[in-house]
Amino acid sequence: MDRKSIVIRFDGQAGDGVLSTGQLLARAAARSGYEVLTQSFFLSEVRGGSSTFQVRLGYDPLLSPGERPDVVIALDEESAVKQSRELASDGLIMHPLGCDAETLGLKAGQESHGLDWKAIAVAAGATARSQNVVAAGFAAALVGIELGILEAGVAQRFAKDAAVAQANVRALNAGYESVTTALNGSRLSRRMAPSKGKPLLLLSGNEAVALGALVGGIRFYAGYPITPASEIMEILAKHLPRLGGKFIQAEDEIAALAMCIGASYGGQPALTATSGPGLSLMCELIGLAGVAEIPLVIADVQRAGPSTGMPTKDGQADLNLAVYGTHGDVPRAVLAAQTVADCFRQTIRAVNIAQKYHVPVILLSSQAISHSQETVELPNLDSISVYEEPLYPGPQAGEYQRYRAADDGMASLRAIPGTPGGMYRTGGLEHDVTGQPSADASNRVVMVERRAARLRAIEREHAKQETLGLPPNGRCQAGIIGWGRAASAAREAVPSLHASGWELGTFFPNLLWPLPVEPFQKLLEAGARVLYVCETNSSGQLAQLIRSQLSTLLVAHSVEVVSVTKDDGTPLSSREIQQQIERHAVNRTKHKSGSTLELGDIAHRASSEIPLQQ
Amino acid sequence: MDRKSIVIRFDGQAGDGVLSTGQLLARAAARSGYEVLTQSFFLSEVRGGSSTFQVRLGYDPLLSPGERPDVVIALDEESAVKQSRELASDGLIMHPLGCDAETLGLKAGQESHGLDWKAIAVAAGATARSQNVVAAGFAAALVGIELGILEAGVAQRFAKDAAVAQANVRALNAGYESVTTALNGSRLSRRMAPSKGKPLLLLSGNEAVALGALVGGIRFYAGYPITPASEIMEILAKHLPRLGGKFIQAEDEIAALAMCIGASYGGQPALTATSGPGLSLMCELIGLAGVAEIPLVIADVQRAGPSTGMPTKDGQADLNLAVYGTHGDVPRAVLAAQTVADCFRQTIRAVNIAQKYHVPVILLSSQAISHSQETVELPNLDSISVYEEPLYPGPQAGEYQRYRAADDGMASLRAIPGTPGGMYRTGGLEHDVTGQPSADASNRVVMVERRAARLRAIEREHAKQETLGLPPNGRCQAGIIGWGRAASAAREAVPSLHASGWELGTFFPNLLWPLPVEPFQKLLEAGARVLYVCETNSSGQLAQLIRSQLSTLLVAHSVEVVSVTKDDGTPLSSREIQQQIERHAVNRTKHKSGSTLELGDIAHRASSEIPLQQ
Amino acid sequence: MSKESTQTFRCSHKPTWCPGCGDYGVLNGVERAMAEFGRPPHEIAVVAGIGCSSRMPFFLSTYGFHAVHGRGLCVATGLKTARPELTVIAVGGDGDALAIGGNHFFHAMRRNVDLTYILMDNQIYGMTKGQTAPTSGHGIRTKSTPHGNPDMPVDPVWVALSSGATYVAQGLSSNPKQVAELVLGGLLHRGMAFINVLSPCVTFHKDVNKDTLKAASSELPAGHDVTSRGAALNVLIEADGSYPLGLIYKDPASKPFDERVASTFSARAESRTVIESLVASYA
Amino acid sequence: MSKESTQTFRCSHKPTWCPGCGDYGVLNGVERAMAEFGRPPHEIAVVAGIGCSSRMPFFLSTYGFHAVHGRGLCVATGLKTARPELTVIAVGGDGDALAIGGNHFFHAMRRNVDLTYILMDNQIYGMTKGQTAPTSGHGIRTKSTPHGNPDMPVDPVWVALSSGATYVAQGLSSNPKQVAELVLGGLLHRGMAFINVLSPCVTFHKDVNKDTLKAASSELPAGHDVTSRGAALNVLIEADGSYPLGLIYKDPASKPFDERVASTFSARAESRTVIESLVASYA
Ligand SMILES: Cc1ncc(C[n+]2csc(CCOP(=O)(O)OP(=O)(O)O)c2C)c(N)n1
Ligand SMILES: Cc1ncc(C[n+]2csc(CCOP(=O)(O)OP(=O)(O)O)c2C)c(N)n1
Ligand code: SF4
Ligand code: SF4
Ligand SMILES: [Mg+2]
Ligand SMILES: [Mg+2]
Repeated sequence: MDRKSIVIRFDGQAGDGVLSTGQLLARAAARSGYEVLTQSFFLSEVRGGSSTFQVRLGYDPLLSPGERPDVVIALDEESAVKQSRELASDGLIMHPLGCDAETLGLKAGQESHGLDWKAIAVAAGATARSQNVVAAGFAAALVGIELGILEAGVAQRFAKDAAVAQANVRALNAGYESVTTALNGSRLSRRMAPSKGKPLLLLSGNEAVALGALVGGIRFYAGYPITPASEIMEILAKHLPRLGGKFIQAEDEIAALAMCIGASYGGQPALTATSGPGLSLMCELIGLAGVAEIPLVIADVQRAGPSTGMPTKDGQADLNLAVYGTHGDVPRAVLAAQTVADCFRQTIRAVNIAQKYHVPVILLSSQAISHSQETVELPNLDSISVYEEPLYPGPQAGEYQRYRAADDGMASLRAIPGTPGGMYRTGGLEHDVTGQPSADASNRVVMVERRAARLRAIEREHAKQETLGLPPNGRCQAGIIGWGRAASAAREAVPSLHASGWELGTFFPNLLWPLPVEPFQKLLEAGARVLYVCETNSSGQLAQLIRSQLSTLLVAHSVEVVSVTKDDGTPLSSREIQQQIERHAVNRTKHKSGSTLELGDIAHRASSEIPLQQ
Repeated sequence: MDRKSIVIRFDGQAGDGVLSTGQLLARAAARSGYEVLTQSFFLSEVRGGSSTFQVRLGYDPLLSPGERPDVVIALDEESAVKQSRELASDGLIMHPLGCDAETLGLKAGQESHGLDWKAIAVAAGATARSQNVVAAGFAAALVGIELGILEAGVAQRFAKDAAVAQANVRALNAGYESVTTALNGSRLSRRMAPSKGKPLLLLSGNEAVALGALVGGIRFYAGYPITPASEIMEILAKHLPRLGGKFIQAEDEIAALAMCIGASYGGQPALTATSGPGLSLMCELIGLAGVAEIPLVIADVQRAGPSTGMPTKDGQADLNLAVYGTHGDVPRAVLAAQTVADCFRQTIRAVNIAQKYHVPVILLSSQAISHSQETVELPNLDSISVYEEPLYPGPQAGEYQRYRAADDGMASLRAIPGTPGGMYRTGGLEHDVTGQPSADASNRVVMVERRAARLRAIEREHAKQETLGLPPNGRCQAGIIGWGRAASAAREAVPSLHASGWELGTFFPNLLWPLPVEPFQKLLEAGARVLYVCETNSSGQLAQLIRSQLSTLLVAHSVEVVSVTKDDGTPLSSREIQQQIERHAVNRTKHKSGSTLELGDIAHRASSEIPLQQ
Repeated sequence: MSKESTQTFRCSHKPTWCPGCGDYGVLNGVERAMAEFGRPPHEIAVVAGIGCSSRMPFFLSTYGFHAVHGRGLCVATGLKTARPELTVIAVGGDGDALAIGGNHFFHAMRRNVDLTYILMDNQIYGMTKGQTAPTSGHGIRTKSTPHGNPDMPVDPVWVALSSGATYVAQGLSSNPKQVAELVLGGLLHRGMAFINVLSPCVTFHKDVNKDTLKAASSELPAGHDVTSRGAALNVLIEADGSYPLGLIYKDPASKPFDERVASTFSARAESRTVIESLVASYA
Repeated sequence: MSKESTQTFRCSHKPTWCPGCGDYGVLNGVERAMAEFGRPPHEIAVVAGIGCSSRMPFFLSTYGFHAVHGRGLCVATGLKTARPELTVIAVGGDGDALAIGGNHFFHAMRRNVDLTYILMDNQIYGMTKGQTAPTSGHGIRTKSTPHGNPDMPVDPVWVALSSGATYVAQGLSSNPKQVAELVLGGLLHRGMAFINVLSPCVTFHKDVNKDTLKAASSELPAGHDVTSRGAALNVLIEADGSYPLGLIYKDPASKPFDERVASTFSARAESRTVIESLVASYA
């Protein structure tokens, strides 16, 4: 069995419990030590309707939910018909009795079997509603997950009612056993070898952000619900009070961020979470936090915009807004998570940067990460470093100056309200070292430079935490760059690009602003003359940022920055990345051998490229 | 007399009527056919206090208010002392009796005389309050403006009360005559030769935007007051009703823009005006207008940000926000005015672009333009082209499709509510050709490309309206670029840069987004290897935009983009521009002859340059 | 009975609401009111914010605009002011109207633009799957208030009345006939007409449903004087938490926004002349 | 008489208001109230929005935060909620509170965080030089309503009361002593205390001044029951456009935001344990 991972998709009608089926399996797999990545598919328009949940499990960290399912478990005929079109070429589809390979239009190599999920549940002494537990048992047996682990999961889920729990455990067992009867030997080919890993946590991106916030020391949350970010708020609403923290559901996003600013001014690390529309509304206050030097974390769980866009679809097009969204020049940091584990780590990093440098930090996640679950190692809380902000301790010789000059662009000590001798006034007006308003030109120059230096200081500390990958010989012909979910897909694409002869340097930064310069410099020094920048948006936002920030380097090394993008509401996949890169390479060769390039055209296309066209 | 222009500064305490003095002189000069540029200086913090107004007049279009005053007319001693420090090296300062050259600390070559402004007014039968009219008369005589034209101005100003008007005309005459007694022959050296021009209009930038809006066809305004934009609203509040237009003072900027969207959806060309904080708040709705394809003009009269910043000071740091401010990728156009005349022309152009391409257009002005007055030729309304939007005429064969495919990125016909057969639903959700919501991936691809193509179509039409300047031989070594008020200063710097041996191409675009490519291409083809980009902000926003949009060109021609910037609340001046350019050139030569550049450093500095440092 | 058929106002797209959602009843009431009102669909525009309820424009055959969250009423204000000859209806949910859109609600009421505004009040955020809304009951547990809602519920009718609305009514989505009557009254009213419709979310807030709403509603006191703002306020005070149904207040002297300041510019002047003389004033 | 000297609360920066501005009186009243209240300046924070009135924090010796236009009350809400042991005062102008900040005003009142909010009501936008504000009189001509204000003025006291404020008072800036009393009452009140101070703009709205305000104000009816919301509403209805002065309403049973839901988490649990068990729940 050389299978490295398997993709199992559950499908049914709303109310069929497809989600819990998948979750039962996914959690059991995680507890068994498999790496797991789950994804649910939403239809944004119609309430109700069908519901799909996909579980991929394997031995090595998984970088995407996988494309075509190896196994489909359909709870009704409609779902079976729909999913049969998606099935892998050697896939197995399980459907309710009453439809066959023909109805499903299966091709040679694909396999299908019917099972009466409801009947099995009823026969086991549960109600027909437990058909989804039957399906979970079936799937577990199919891939080879231990029954006991699933039983524990079922017992936990129905912990409120012992009788129901027992009935469901029976349904589970019946499902588990039905594999033998339903399949004729073919089952073994779907079996995964036992995992050698330790039990893992199974978290969604939003759960990971919420946990990261708590671990990072966030003790204040104000927010306003929005898809796909709401769970962050919901989790913190539940748990902050247990930590002596505070939670407010605000009347809108502007109020939410203003409340966070108040709390943070008061010394409580504060976070809010939102999606694009909310971030757009927060622009004015981001500037306030920037000028007043208030630590702050905004988690932006991106969805396909612009405007309301496609709220349940994926996209990564808020980078421009995160970097540039407020009037005037203001320091801030922008981090992006690529995986669920990243959501946890980068949230903590965001809090640390905010508290250390007194800047607003925007953490970008996206729909595809927020609602998909991934296995994450149980974090060792002792090994996580959480920045402890030194504070103005109280009366000192000389007047307290909130904005006194500090070395190397570092922040100066904050006096937290309540501290004797530290009383100062501040806000959004340009101010002098004490915080008092000043419109004096020479003071202004000092303050502008103070803020610009902060950005440089963040870069200095954090650029080196971003790691560059180079082929063993240290040389490359091109670089592959990516951020957010697209970075995961790009990572996934690298082995097969290498296999087809590419010498690629890789750079998948979490820190996008200030953009880390040194890794790019090394990449170019290692020989990269093209940078392929992977992201799920239409204008190539990171590509443009790279062009704008690294112009001197690009000119010095004659580097072309090429956007690898898509913006159709689904995450850019590794296959698409590979295709685009290869197509570009072919065109490039053609151009090189033919007449000179129309440079105007290219320059122009840079700002308007469409998928597969550059 | 080879004087090409003269700078006269009036100074006094709040309530001294300094502003009206200056305005009387300025308007009379404009009526006499001089080119005039005025500027008032505010102190943002203290209400009351001193008040300064500067009038520059000359024969050729003036590009800046001038730096050191040739003449200061101080109504009180404090003002005299303050202004004496600013006086040109051969300047004249007029002060009230009681202080002398010594108190003022004048240097050789500078001249001062005392006059009792109040006594002259009273002697002429007016009250002491008319001292400012006396001062206006004095100044007019000094530069050689006809008394009659001033008399008409005074009569107009006091039209409500004939007796007061007469008394003031007498005060004016007395002031006019006092030149002979007060100065001893030196007066002639300040005299301007009579202007040969026709009478000109005298407008502030905000007045010009308001007039441009009305001429351009704007018939709906909703807005919220903010310095320095409020006058646009105040003028339109007054005049729109007379044109059958509508005006609403909204509860905030978000409401204002939403109301404009409603009016424009209803077929009325709509505009709102604001400053940075308001633009920040409008980001979400800009995206809505972009997706729903609603024509819209937002005039952003920039002030020194970020956040509340220095509200009465100048700055041009909202370009990033104007170009990138909303989540997701969305088409829009950004125009910037460089002069008052530009405010008029570019507002009309903004309306035309909005109505033709169905996009939001952001028109950038700034504090320094908004409140300074400049002479403008009386526009010939017949020669101004105002776009007449073709509309869906009513029932046609086939369903009406608001977003039907249109050639070359053009907009498709709008059905205005009230039109039979055109009923459609739209909004901020991704939609299909009819406007109905759609989260379908293939539909999405079409719509994303539709919006991107719109941007290309705007560039196609409008790039050619932006003119490049090249030395007579068509070759240059560097290009000087600028936008907004800084472009005027850059224009002013060009002759002396040429004189000191620079071969410069010049490009001062009004259209900043989509960034016009061809002129840049020509500039580089003409030999420019450095682009000096002049703007009043700290991060070099246009420079970064150029780097991001023209990367391929820059790489192909090995071009360095250098920021010429300042961000201290006052507009970048021609002298500062020249200094920075020359300093850069010196450093560059040094570097060239020495060891190789530290590229990382430079790349990094690009994102954090400070004045005079790159 | 209708002047136009209700079918005229139904568009080809089927509502995407959950089966059983209260908003179906509101849609039905709106269609009936439109039919009775008698204007053709192209002379009507329906503007909404964001939320389940705010999807309504997509299910009607009129012009429709689905703005962003909380701003529907502003878009409607701009549209109606710019195009007074149209009939403009605004719709939204309780979150849309009273959380993010609360300020616009307040100012729209007092501005008294001639709009009809229908709020579908389900006491929850339906679209985002069940968080506390401004109208949610005190103490209730929702996804965003797992320990209970600390806030007291807002009464939209009270807010409308006290912000200066000139037509204020309340109905139940389970009674589309009454909704239709109240909406029709709003369409006929000159000025801002506000109709709060209690319209349950059957998916994310099952505790507040057709039956509980019906049980908690009350009739207006006999002889209630709808033209008296004081009497209307009193109805609310007396209602003591129950939902009084029907037309609660109508200012017979309502002057819509446009007419509140006597304008000397009622006739549209020749633009060219006006602009020329304005330009000349800067000479 | 005072527990601390009013000097303690004066900072070294002289107010930048126009000579004669009503806000001086409010500042004076606030300083007196602080002195009487007796907490040292470092335990007090004053938070404002943007406007002339909102500059107040810069003239006091306490901690101060000058937020952005309309959002001061939200910043104050965050600060007080995060740091309940501080005394937090919010201040703002009529535009700040009721135009751009209207929604936050409404929600802050009903949320009942233990804040004291002082509105300096000059019926105009002072800072931006004289445009119509929500409290401006109907029909008046200002820079932004050259043909007359179409809107009816908002009564901040009414809005506060009807949004659920638990302490509502009104004073005149020309009577700093009364302002001090009302503010002190607010500081002592547990929950949101709202004090509207009529504080004229002598530069951009001369028609509304010390004298006209004084003339238009009224005393509370004898025996007014400040603990009755109904009586308070009645005072406003009876006031008929005049400004009743003094403490209009105080809910003796006011429960501030934090206490409105019985929390089982009153004692701060050991963070480490809580977080560990939460993390483990995802295993
Ligand atoms: C600026 C912004 N914030 C948040 C959201 C997310 N959102 C969509 S609808 C909604 C609230 C829905 O509640 P309600 O208005 O009561 O409508 P319902 O769905 O209950 O009919 C929210 C918070 C959004 N779309 N835009
Ligand atoms: C977002 C935003 N919009 C507008 C402004 C401009 N602005 C500053 S203060 C103000 C209103 C001032 O009125 P008010 O709140 O009544 O305070 P006052 O000056 O009268 O005391 C306005 C509109 C701003 N600073 N920010
Ligand atoms: S979620 Fe609730 S409000 Fe939304 S459509 Fe379903 S039932 Fe209606
Ligand atoms: S402008 Fe008016 S409100 Fe502002 S400081 Fe002057 S008097 Fe006071
Ligand atoms: Mg709702
Ligand atoms: Mg005010």
